[in-house]
Amino acid sequence: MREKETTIYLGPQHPGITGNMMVKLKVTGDTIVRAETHVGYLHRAFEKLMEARTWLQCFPIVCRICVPEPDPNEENLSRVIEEIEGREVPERAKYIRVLVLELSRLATYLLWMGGQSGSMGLYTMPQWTVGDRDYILDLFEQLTGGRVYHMYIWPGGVRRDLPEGFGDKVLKVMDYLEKRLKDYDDLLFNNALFYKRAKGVGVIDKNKAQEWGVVGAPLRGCGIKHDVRIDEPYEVYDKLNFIVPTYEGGDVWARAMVRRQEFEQSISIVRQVIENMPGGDFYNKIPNPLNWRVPPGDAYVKTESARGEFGYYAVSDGSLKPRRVHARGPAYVHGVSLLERILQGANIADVSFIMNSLGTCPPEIER
Amino acid sequence: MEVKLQVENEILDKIKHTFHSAEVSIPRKQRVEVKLRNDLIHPFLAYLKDTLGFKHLSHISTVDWLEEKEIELVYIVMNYDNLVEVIAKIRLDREKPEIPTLREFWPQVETYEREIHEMYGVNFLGHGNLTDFILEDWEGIPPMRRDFDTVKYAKETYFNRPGREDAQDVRTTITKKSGEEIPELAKVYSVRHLE
Amino acid sequence: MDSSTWIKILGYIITPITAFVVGVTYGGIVRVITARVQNRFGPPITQNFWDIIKLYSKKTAVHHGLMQHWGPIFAITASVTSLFFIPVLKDSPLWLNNSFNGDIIFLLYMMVFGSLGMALGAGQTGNPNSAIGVARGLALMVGYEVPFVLALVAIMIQFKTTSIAELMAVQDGFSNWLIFQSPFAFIAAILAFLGMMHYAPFDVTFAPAEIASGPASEFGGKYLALMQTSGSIFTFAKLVLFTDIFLGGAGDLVTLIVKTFLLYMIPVLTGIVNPRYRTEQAITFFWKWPTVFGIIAILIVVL
Amino acid sequence: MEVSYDKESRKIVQAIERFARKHSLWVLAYGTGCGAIEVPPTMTSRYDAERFGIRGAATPRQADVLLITGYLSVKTLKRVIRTYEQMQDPKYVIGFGSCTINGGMYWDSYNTIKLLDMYIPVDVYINGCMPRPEAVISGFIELQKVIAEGKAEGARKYKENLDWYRANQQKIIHNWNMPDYNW
Repeated sequence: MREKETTIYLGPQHPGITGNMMVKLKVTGDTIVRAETHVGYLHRAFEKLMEARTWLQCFPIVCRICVPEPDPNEENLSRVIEEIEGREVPERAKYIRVLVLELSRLATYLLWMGGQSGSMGLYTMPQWTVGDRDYILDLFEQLTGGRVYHMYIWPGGVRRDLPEGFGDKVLKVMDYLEKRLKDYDDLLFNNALFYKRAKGVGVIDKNKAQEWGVVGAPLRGCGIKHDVRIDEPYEVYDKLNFIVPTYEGGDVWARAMVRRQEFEQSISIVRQVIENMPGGDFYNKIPNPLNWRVPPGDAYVKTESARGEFGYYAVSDGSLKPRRVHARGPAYVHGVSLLERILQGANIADVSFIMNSLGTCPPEIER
Repeated sequence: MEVKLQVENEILDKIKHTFHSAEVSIPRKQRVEVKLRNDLIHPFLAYLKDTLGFKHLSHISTVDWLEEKEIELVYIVMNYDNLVEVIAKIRLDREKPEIPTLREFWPQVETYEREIHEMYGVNFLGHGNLTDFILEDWEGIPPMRRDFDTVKYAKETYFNRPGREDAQDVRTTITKKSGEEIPELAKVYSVRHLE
Repeated sequence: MDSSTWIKILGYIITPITAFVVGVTYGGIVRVITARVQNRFGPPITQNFWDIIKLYSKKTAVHHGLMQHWGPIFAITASVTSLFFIPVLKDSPLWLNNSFNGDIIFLLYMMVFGSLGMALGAGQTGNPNSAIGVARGLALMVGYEVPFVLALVAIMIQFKTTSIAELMAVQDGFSNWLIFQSPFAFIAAILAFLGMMHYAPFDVTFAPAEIASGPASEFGGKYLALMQTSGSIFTFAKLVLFTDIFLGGAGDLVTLIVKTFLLYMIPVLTGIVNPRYRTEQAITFFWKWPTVFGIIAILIVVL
Repeated sequence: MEVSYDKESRKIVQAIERFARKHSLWVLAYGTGCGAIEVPPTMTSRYDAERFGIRGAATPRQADVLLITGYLSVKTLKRVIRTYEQMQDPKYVIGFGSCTINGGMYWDSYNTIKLLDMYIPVDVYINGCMPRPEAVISGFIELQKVIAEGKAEGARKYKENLDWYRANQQKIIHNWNMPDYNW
């Protein structure tokens, strides 16, 4: 049979697409010949808006850059301001920041587990994990007042101290999640069908991974051990014990297993943080936010978000407002150029599967 | 302190030795900042990538220096072996910003350059695919340039819901609480937008 | 006309209606069971009725050509006709019993007919998702028809009959059910049944994350309502067929409902905890163990 | 389809129709903005919107409700209009989040629309940035009330004032290459 090349538009309205973007596929039969990503459906011009707002007014904006996990953005902007300004952060604030970052990582992984299994038709898993994610969101709500957007990490520390008895609540949730992880294992990670679907799909070439700009779990899924938390320890990550898991293969399966191991590590980090939480100040006072001039200078900081290296480049010209704040999300590379590359030769059935495993997050691509 | 920055100093020496005109500094641990002549960026990044092992392109950013009539391109590359990041900066003429593409070094540069072309109007020679990336059917000056007034554009283009009569400026409240005057710039901002 | 004819005509009316009601209610119960497994409360059992009524009450229904009209109509014709030839209850004057020699073979064709009609209808919509969905559905059908036919052939050889009524007559008494008399044929057939019901892991045809909703992508409003009606009737028809062939049929409605419901739970519960196969993996699955079991069943009978 | 019932039976039919429409709201799976992050919690085990008959629909042809989850960029607006026009009547639109009401925190952005109801008719607004799942569900219940009263007439409004809506839409979508709204 002579196979004809047809064009398929996946998205922007498509249940399999993570968020609002489009993948244009040229296919013969079931095999993808060429993939082209189209983004920009979520462009809100954040970087432009930030240039018109004072430094502190930027915080409600940055947390909306990546909707599933806003905290690395706040962390990045705080750190970039602190680095330009040379501001110190109290020890307790650093611990609280790590707590918030790790909780947000757990929440994101739970959402990812749901997305990954939903994209291959296992609809029980998202029901479980997204429901369990709400326990973490409840913690956030008590801590910061917001479910999704927190605006909690500020330059100089965090906005509020931990409420009374918060540590015990966190530990309770961690115990629960650890218990649930066994169920997740049974349903997803030890499922023979998941292995069959995921093994050998969406392979990233190990030798090319670094050059292609792969970061985070996909990079560790190629067997390359890199994690910003270890490469360039920020906050108090150098004082905590955790391992960075790696898997060989570079396929969806390896990425999933890396994330699953990191889930356990994050739980352990949260426990260590609660255990070692020092007393003292949680906040270094900043000047009147309306009249706060950050000295001229520029800095690039990065954070390990749940999907990989999240970098911020900020320039201050000494005025009340930032000259430029540029966010570099992992999805910018993963969701566009890398996705186009590894979709070549894949099956149509795996597009959404691969997109999920790369952690594609459109709002972060176009900001 | 000096001992700690050994790797950074080595890189600094190598760069200085190869590119005499480059201004190199070490802002902090794991960072090396390089200011370059425009035409040197291509060989410089080639040198970093092929000789010094800076394989990972973290970021390409752009800053519009309206007052100085220049557009600054910032390349951030990282070496996974010694974990140092080099921040390379070049400045282009704002009227006619042009620079050869870097597509052959890193494939993902394509999207960065497409975005910068779209948002700042920087022309990347030899790129070949400088089509719409984020915006669609955009007319007029590139939106991220500082002389583009987004408020004016938004007011002219979109419908706005009329505000409430009793709307109060939140700045007045904050100022009252902290006991300070509203700075001039913030005042301008508030007056212009609240009318 | 004598009273038996009237009863028969009444049967022709009541059977599809019962099938529809039972099929839709099963759908509602399945949604509740799924919800409970998934840690939530779930919709009311009547939910599927409201869905279908709402779809029928849609004011507009866009179509892209004549075949799109015919697709759902083919489907519903095929399901109702299949139902007419499956004895719903044993020896009942009211419930249809149109069994004749060779009706198993007739049903094998009839059950495919609806899908083909759907395929034609979906093909005309011009939606690439529909086209892929149809291709997948037909490929999957090729997959599960093989063990299914093998199982039926084994049974037909074993009991030297091609009539469902005669098969039902063979299985009086619990121990005489075909599930015990020819277990290999049953295994092959039940695995094929998993594919037939389009629950995970064999739901490639309607996979939302991959191809929107497959063949039905362009069907909205009344077309979708017709398809759902047809689907409910067809589900019931298939369940009754399997009950008749393997579980000894049913003498009264309660037994029938218990048996069909238990049978229905097999694909449903499998579906809740499994992701879906890719198309080629699904076909490979069917051509491996189910086919082997089917062949074993035939060999046992022949040798 | 207009069938000439007598008054009483038409009333009964209408009541059944409204009841069914009210209790079966299929939401189009289209995450148009950042509000899409609160849709999974709404739909899944904790808040379980399926209790009210709310579930997802994969394609616009099958959907009843278009949930505009937050701001719309100009590029998305074009797709949303197309999607809305593909949906089958009766159809409803829920504006989700402050940014659909007055632009919210994107009031000065050059790429997002500020007033959703100038471009497509909106039946119910849910405010907040972002609205919690409880708010989303309460918005849906509000929509159910509107449907039960027979006041959810957005689609008819759109048909009658098509020229006005078109003019607004074409004001910001420069390259208008979409098929006509003819159903």
